[in-house]
Order: sequence, then C-alpha cells, then structure tokens
Amino acid sequence: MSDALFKYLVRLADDTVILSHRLGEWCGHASHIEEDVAMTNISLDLIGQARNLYSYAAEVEGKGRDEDQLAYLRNEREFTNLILVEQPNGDFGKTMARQLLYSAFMLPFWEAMMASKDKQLAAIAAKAEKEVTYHLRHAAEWTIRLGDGTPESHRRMQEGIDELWMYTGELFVKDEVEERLIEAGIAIDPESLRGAWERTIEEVLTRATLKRPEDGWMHVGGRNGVHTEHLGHALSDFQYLQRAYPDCTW
Amino acid sequence: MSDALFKYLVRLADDTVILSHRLGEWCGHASHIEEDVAMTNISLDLIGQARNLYSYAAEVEGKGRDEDQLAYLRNEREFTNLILVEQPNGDFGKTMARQLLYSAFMLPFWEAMMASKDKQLAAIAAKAEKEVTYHLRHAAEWTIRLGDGTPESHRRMQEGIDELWMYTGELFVKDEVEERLIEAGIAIDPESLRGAWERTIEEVLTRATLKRPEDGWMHVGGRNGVHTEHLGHALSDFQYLQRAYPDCTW
Amino acid sequence: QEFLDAFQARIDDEQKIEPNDTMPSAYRKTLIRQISQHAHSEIVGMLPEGNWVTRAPTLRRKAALLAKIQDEGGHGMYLYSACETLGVSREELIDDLHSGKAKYSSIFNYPALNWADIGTIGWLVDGAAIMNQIPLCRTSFGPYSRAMIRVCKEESFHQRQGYELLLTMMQGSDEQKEMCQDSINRWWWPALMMFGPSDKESIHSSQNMAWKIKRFSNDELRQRFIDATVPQAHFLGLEVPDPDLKFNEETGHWDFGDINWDEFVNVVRGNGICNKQRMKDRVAAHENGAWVREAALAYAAKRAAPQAAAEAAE
Amino acid sequence: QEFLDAFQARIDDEQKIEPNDTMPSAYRKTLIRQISQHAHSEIVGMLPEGNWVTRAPTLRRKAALLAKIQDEGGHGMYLYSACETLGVSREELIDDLHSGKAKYSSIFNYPALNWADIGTIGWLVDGAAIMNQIPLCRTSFGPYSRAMIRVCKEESFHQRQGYELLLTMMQGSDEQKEMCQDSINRWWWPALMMFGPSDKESIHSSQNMAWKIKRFSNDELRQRFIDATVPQAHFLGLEVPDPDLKFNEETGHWDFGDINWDEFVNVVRGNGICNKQRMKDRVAAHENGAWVREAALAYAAKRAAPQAAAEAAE
Repeated sequence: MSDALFKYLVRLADDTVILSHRLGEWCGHASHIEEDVAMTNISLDLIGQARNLYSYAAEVEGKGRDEDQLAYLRNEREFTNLILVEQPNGDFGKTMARQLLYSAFMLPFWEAMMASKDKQLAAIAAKAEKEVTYHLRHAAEWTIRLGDGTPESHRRMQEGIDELWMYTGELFVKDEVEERLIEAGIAIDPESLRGAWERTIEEVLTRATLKRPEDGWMHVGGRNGVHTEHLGHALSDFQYLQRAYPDCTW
Repeated sequence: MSDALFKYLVRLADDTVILSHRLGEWCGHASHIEEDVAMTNISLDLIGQARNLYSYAAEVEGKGRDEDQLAYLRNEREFTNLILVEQPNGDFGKTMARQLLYSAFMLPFWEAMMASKDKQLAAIAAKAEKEVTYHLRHAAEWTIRLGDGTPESHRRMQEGIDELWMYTGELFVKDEVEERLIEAGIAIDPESLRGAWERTIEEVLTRATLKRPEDGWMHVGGRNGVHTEHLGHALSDFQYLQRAYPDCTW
Repeated sequence: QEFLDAFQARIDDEQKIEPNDTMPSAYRKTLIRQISQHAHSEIVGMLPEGNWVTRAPTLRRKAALLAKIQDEGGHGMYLYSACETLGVSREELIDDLHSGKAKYSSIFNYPALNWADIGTIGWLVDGAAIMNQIPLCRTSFGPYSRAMIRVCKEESFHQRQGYELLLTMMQGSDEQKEMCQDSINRWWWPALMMFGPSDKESIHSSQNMAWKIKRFSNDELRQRFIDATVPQAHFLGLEVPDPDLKFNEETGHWDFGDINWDEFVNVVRGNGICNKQRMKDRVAAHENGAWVREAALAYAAKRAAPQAAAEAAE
Repeated sequence: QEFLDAFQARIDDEQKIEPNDTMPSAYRKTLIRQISQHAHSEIVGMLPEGNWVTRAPTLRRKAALLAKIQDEGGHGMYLYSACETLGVSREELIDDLHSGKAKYSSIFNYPALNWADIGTIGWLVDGAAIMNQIPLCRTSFGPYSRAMIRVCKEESFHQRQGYELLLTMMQGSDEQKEMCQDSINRWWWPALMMFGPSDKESIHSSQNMAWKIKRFSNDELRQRFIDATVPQAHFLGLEVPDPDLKFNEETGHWDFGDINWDEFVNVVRGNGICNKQRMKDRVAAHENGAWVREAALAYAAKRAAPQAAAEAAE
C-alpha cells in the first residue's frame, strides 16, 4: 500500500511541479504586469503544493530521499505527470486553456480529498483547495474574456482549447495504483469528478462563446512516464544545476 | 606558451561548437528542405572543426581530458566563445546575418592560419578554409537575396544585421594570450584581417541593398567567459545528458 | 487494352519505365502516391531526430546524427524530384502533406524520448525501411528505382550506426541499458507495423505486384525483418517485447504474437502521440518560411528581368 | 512666487503633499520622472531574475525567487498607480519606457550569469536600492512615501534572503564559492554606480533636496552602503574587487577606489550588455500581449453596453 501511496503522491507532485515550471517560463513576458504577477502567484502556489506532496512522498518511501531529490534527480521516464501540464505555453490563450482544463479538475479533486482517510493528504488538500479556487476563477475569467473578446482572441482561445483537448482524457484514467487507494478511502476516484469537470467546462465555454471540442481519441501515457517530446527539454533546463553540480547544498 | 595555445584553441573550438549548436536547433524547421540540408551541413562542418580543435587543445593541455570533456563538462563562465555566435537564431535572416558576420572573418582567418608555424593548426586550417568558403558564399547569397528580395525580407535582413552588429567588435579583440602566440607566428593577428572583413561585408551589403550599421559601442566579454544570458540555456540543453549521467561511454 | 498489355509486357520483361514514356494513369497515380509518401516520411522523419540534435551526448554522436538528418533531407529532395518527373510540383505535394491528404510513415508519430531511441530509430526503423525498399531498387519506374539504390545504401549505413550506438550503450551503465530496453519496448511493435496491414487486408497489393511497384507482400517482408532482427536484439542483450516470440524449427522462421492493428489504424487516422505535433511543426516551418521563399522568387525575378531584356535587345 | 513659498513652507513643515493638492509643475514633473523610473526598474528587474526561475536549484529557492519576482511586479503596479495620481496614464509611461525616453535602473543591463547572481542581486542590488529608498519613506509626496514604506519592507526581506543564499553557497563546494566570488566581482562596481553620479556631477540634486524628494546626496548614500556592505562581504568570505578598499580609522568609513564613470555613462546611454535585450524583451511582451489587452477592453465594453442601456431605461 505504501508503494501505491508513494506513486500516487509523486504523480500529483509531478503535475504541480511541471505546471509550475511552465508558468514560471512566462516570468516578465506577460501581456501586462497584473498577469505577470498572477501567473507568478499561481506558479508559486503550485510549487508549494509540489513541496508538500514530494516531502510526504519521501516520508512514505522511507529511503531518505527529500523533495529536491525527487524533483531534480529523476529522469524523464520516471516523471509521471499528466501530459496536459507539460504542453508548451503557446500564447496566453493556450496557457489559460491549459490552466482551465487542469484546475477545473483539481478543484473538485482537492475538495473530495479533504475527506481522505489519509490525514496528511487531507491537510494538503485543504490548503490546495483554496489556492485552486483562485486558479480556476482566474483561468475561467480569462477564457470568457478572450473567448468573448475580439475575433482574434476568440480564434486563439478556441485554438488553445482545441489543441489541448486530447490531453484531457488522461485526467480520468485510473490504474491499479489508484484503485487500491480508492478502495482504502485514501485516493479519489477520478470518474466521480467527471460530472463536476464537465459542468465547469461547459459553463465556462458557453459563457466564452466557445465550442466544446468533440471527444475523440485521447492521448494518455504520462502516468506511466511516456511523455511528449516537450518534457525532456523542460527537464534539462529545470534540472541543469543539480545535474551539473551534484551533491551540493543550495 | 602551451597554456596560451590551449586557451587559444579552446576559444576557437568554443566558437565552432556553439555556432554549430545554434544551427542544429534549426533541424527540420527551415523554410525549405534545401535550407534544412544546407544548415545541417554547415553545422556538421563546424562540429568537425570543433572536434579537431578540442582534441588538439586536450593534447596541448596534457591532462588526459578529451574533446567531450572540454565541450560538455565546462560551465558557462569557462566557455570563451565570441558572444556573436551564441546569439539566438531569430528568424532565417538573423541566422544568415550571424553566419555572414562570422564567416567573413573566419575565411581570411583560416587562410592566414594555413601558414601558421604550428603544423597542426595549419592542417586544421587547410580543411576549415575549404568549408568556410562555402559557408560564406551561402550566407552572402542569402543576405543578397533577402536584402534585395521583398520589402519584408529587406526589413528583416536589415534588422538581423543591425541587431548583431554590436557583437562584431569582439572579432578583432586580442589580449596577451593571443599576442604571445602572434609574435611566435602561431596565431593570427585579428587586426590584420579587418580590411578583408570590411571589404567582404561592404560588398555583400551593397549588393544586398542593405545599410552598413554605424560602428558604435561594441560588446565584448566572451573571450573572458562573460556572456549574454543566452549561453546558459543553450548549455543546459547541450550538456544535459553528460551532466545527468556522468562518466558514461556513449 | 492493347496499350495496357504492351505496358505490362515491358514490365514483365524487366524494362524500366522512364518519365517520358506513356504509362497508364493508374500507374502514374500509384507512383506519385507512393513516392511522395516516401519523400514526406523522410522530411517528417527529421523531426524526432532533430529533437535530440541539441542534446546528443558526445560530439561524435552529434556529428553522426546531423549527418544522418542531412541524408534524410537529401533523400526527401531526391524523391520529390522523382515525383516531379511524373508531372506534379513539389508545392502541390507539400500542400497535400499539410492538408492531411497525403500520408507519411506512421512510425514518425511516435516520440523519441531518450537517447537510445536515436539508436533504435536507426536500427529498427531504418532497418524496416530498408527491408521495404531493397526490392524497390528493382522497381519498374526508373527514377524511383535509381533513387532507391542510393537511399538504401545510405540507410544501411544509418542502420549499422544505430546498432553500434545501442551496442555501446549496452556495454555501459545500468541506466544506459535500461534506456535501450525501454526504447525497444516502445519501438518494436510500431516497427513491425511499418510493413503495413497483413496481406489479407492490404488493398493495393496485387496490381502493384503486377506492375512491379511492389515485389513482395507485406507479410513476407515483415517476416524477413523479424528473422533478421531478433538475433541482433539477442546479441545486444535486449529482450524483444513479445511473449509469443519463438523460433520455429520446422519453418526456420521466428513465430511472433498478434499485432495490435487497432493501434495501427488509430495512428494512421491521425491519433498517434505526435501526429498533431509533427504536422504543426511542418506547417509552422512552411508558414514561417513563406517570406524567405517569396524573397527568393522576387530576387530571381529581378535578376531574370534585365537578362531577358538584354537577350531581347540582341 | 507666493505659491511656491507657501508650498516650500509646507514641505519644510514635513507636511505630506497629496495628489489633489496644487503643486509646482516642476515638482510634479520631477516626481513623475522619478517614480516612473522606479516603476520601470521594478518591471525590467524581473527579467534577469526571470532568466533563472526555470533553473533554480531547489524547490525552496525556486519558490523564494518566484515570490521575490512577484513582489517586484507588485511594486511596479503600486508605483505606476502612484504615478497615475499625478495625472499620467500607465500606457503613456510604458510607451516612454519602450521608446527609450524614460530610463530604468542601469543595473538591470548587466546579465545574471550564474546562480550566485540571484543572491548577489538580492544582497547588493536590493541592498543599494533600499539605501536609496529608506529616506524616500519620508519623502514629501504622500503616495510615493507610502509606496516606499511597503517597498522597503519587502526589499529588506529580499536582501536578507539574498545574503542567506550566498552564505549557503559559501559553505558549499569550491565551485559554489567560485560562483559567489565571480558574482561579486561582476556586481560590486555596478552596485556602487546605482547611487548615481558623484555629487559634483549630479544635476537634479539641490532642488530635489529642498523639496525633500531627495534627502541625502548620492555620495553620502554610497558611502553608507559601502560601510554597511564591506563587513558583510568579509563575513561571507568574499573578496571585494577593489584594491584601494581600506578602513579609514580616522573617519570611521571605508575608503574606496575610483569608480569607472565612463562605464556608467556608457550603460546609461544604452550600451550596457543587456540594454537592447531588456528592451527587446519588454517590447515583445507588450506587442505579443496586445491582442490580450484589446480583447479585455472589447469584453469590458460589451459588458458595459447592456448595463448602460439598462441604467438608461430606468
């Protein structure tokens, strides 16, 4: 069970650390300062979640690793984040689309997790839930503003949603790792969140005058470490210092 | 003297390896296949020069390092390439501008180097000179074609030249490392190549209907390892595998 | 019908058909489809490898990879030219690629995720390509046949280079060995699918066999590839990810498990891991390069005009 | 003149001037220049640090760096708002920055080249900024004074954080120590130049002193900074790159070598290592974001229209 819990925690941590990294790439390059501040803020929240999750994972693993060893010293195939979160930023519309699709899942996820039988996870959830409430609102507001803004912003926002849609199926995938934890009342069954996710997305897209893409083939693999080619380049930047100067304290 | 020669060889090697890396970033993304092939080809020539120069440098150093240790295991501040060659690709016009400004210097450089008292350097020069003849012709032809093409291509090509101009002063900088080698008949005095460089650039820009930028402040530092912020990111991609999996044979 | 019979007779006689020869329009159409698909594959195939150019672990490997990619670009140009002799422009062919009308080899819709993949692509992907292409060196259409002779020669070199890369890594650290095993795990089945649907399902085969555009069936070639490759895998020390793989003493061939044709169909339909990314990259390269191509045309026109005027004045 | 005297009397009486108060136009202009320059510096200052966000070596450091950059964005917004109370729009201010008409602190035209630079920027650059800004907490213009109180508080935190980062690295490997020494070698003199030209050369000083927009001279602040910082450098185990640096027992101050004012002038003129890059990045962010800002305006207008109609109908 502790092996499953370790894997589960690392998956969630990888999601947050990679998405945080992507948002950090925007630093100083947003359309206006308010958005520089907002994206930095979200990136910061996600790093905080990552630290809690990795630290707890390290504790569960019991091999003396710490949050940084988990984040900086695993290779691409060991990262088990959702493929959705590793997708490149693209323009601001695509970044907001990615945030919307992810946060609309994570809000009910953390809400449900607050009742987890695992007290530490429940505590992490309580903090994350507040943060993700803001992340979702921010992404939803921009989706609506851009979708219902100018013809150009409408086109870009629709493209962002369309391009990322095939990565949303992975939000609802579960495997034996999760099934055992769900049975034990520790993990959340993603299927139970589908209704809430669908409703949020429908509502936001409708208000944004955007079309919900058709559900076609869905791209999975991240949970087993099979990623798109984008992750490797992100990791080479992210991990460079730890790799170049091993065993240092920073 | 062998210390100066080592530094001199590493400078030249760093120029070629970094420029080769930049050209390699174009792989599969050029405007047409002919250019994909041409840029790959130039990148390949430059890697070949880098290998010869690093290997010779390692031999001169006599500490048992090899070409890969010199290329992959030095940090940003130890790289002594010209700042010009580390500049990001930008669009195709800027890439051609960078290639023109560099190759117009390197052609007379290698020509002169063929008469170096250092036989190994002279041999490296003999091979490089042929290669750079092609690199220069290719860059010059595109500069002319883009400069004298459409209004858009003219504007972009001019921008490329303008943006990079302030890095050309470093081509002609020499310090005590080089001065001793010049005296010994081993290195080339860059000042002696200024006339040839100026003539080539003048002629190409004139035929390209482009304006030669005014000589203003010139940005130097690369030869002492003080770079622009671009080099670090290039190195984290370039060196990632060697850093992540130390002491492996590939 | 008389014409068709005469044409078939020439082919049966192993005569080469050349661009200026008259030929059945179905023959021409089939060739354009096949050669352009091959050209597109070379070009799209530059992308997964290009993804590793900036991260190659040694200068020697980086040079070898650049040289390989350069060869592939060369093959693409060569094959587009062969196609153009059949009366279709490169621009049309590329438009068909970008619109999704023309296909390219589905293998390139799988991602290159670790450095061992660069070896595996050479060994398995180029290996399978060669197995498909060697018979085409004797194909009935002259320019295609000649292109294939050159392509096969270079790809054999790439294949050996890929194999040697894996051999080096398999003598290395545990992590390097894991990368190699992970790589064959991901590429083995897609490589087998490169030979196309099994003969029962293949729609183009019989006419193409008669025209000697194709000379062996998909299943024959696939078996030949497996027989050649499995011992190489074992020599490397790699496990082939097929529990049903077994040497059949009677037939002298390796029996293998069922191929997941649903996956094949899915990827061909555009649902591979990288289909969208590959096309996005190609289209972006083309669109971002439009100003360059336009400038080249404008420049050429300016140069041509005074020359034409000069000639007219003579 | 009566008005000017009365105004001066208020200032001498340490009363705060508020946005709606009448004020001399030169006072207003000086404030706009100074506050906007400060705001621009916060925004441009995000770039060298942003350059390291993706490469921070631990999650804790990455979080601290993101938080610091977020604070700087906040300072920028806060200061632009203070400027807007003086009757100039943020759009105008930003246009002036992009056109080169408005300045920002030259320090950000130096590149952040290794991870120790992130510590040094906090310690020396924020340190010098605080030294400049603490007197401004008592400056005569109310909104500016209040902004400075908040800014100084947060920057003191950044300074301590930067110092702690260097302290950690100086207890680490030889390579880490080298990075720190390299970093102070590159940032020391530029940090001293942050206090502006020496008093003999400074053109704005005397009127600004009278208006209490400025409260100490450049040279006084510079000396104060050096006196505070040199012992910290020594405690870290770093050598200050100034051979003339020496404690003067008589004055109780650290004597220091000549500043290279040619370099200062050169960087101010736009010839720093990163001037062009910084402006290119800022302008690109602004231009690439134009469609976002337009969309936000268009959306707001659509929302406003029905509301206005509803109100009119009442």
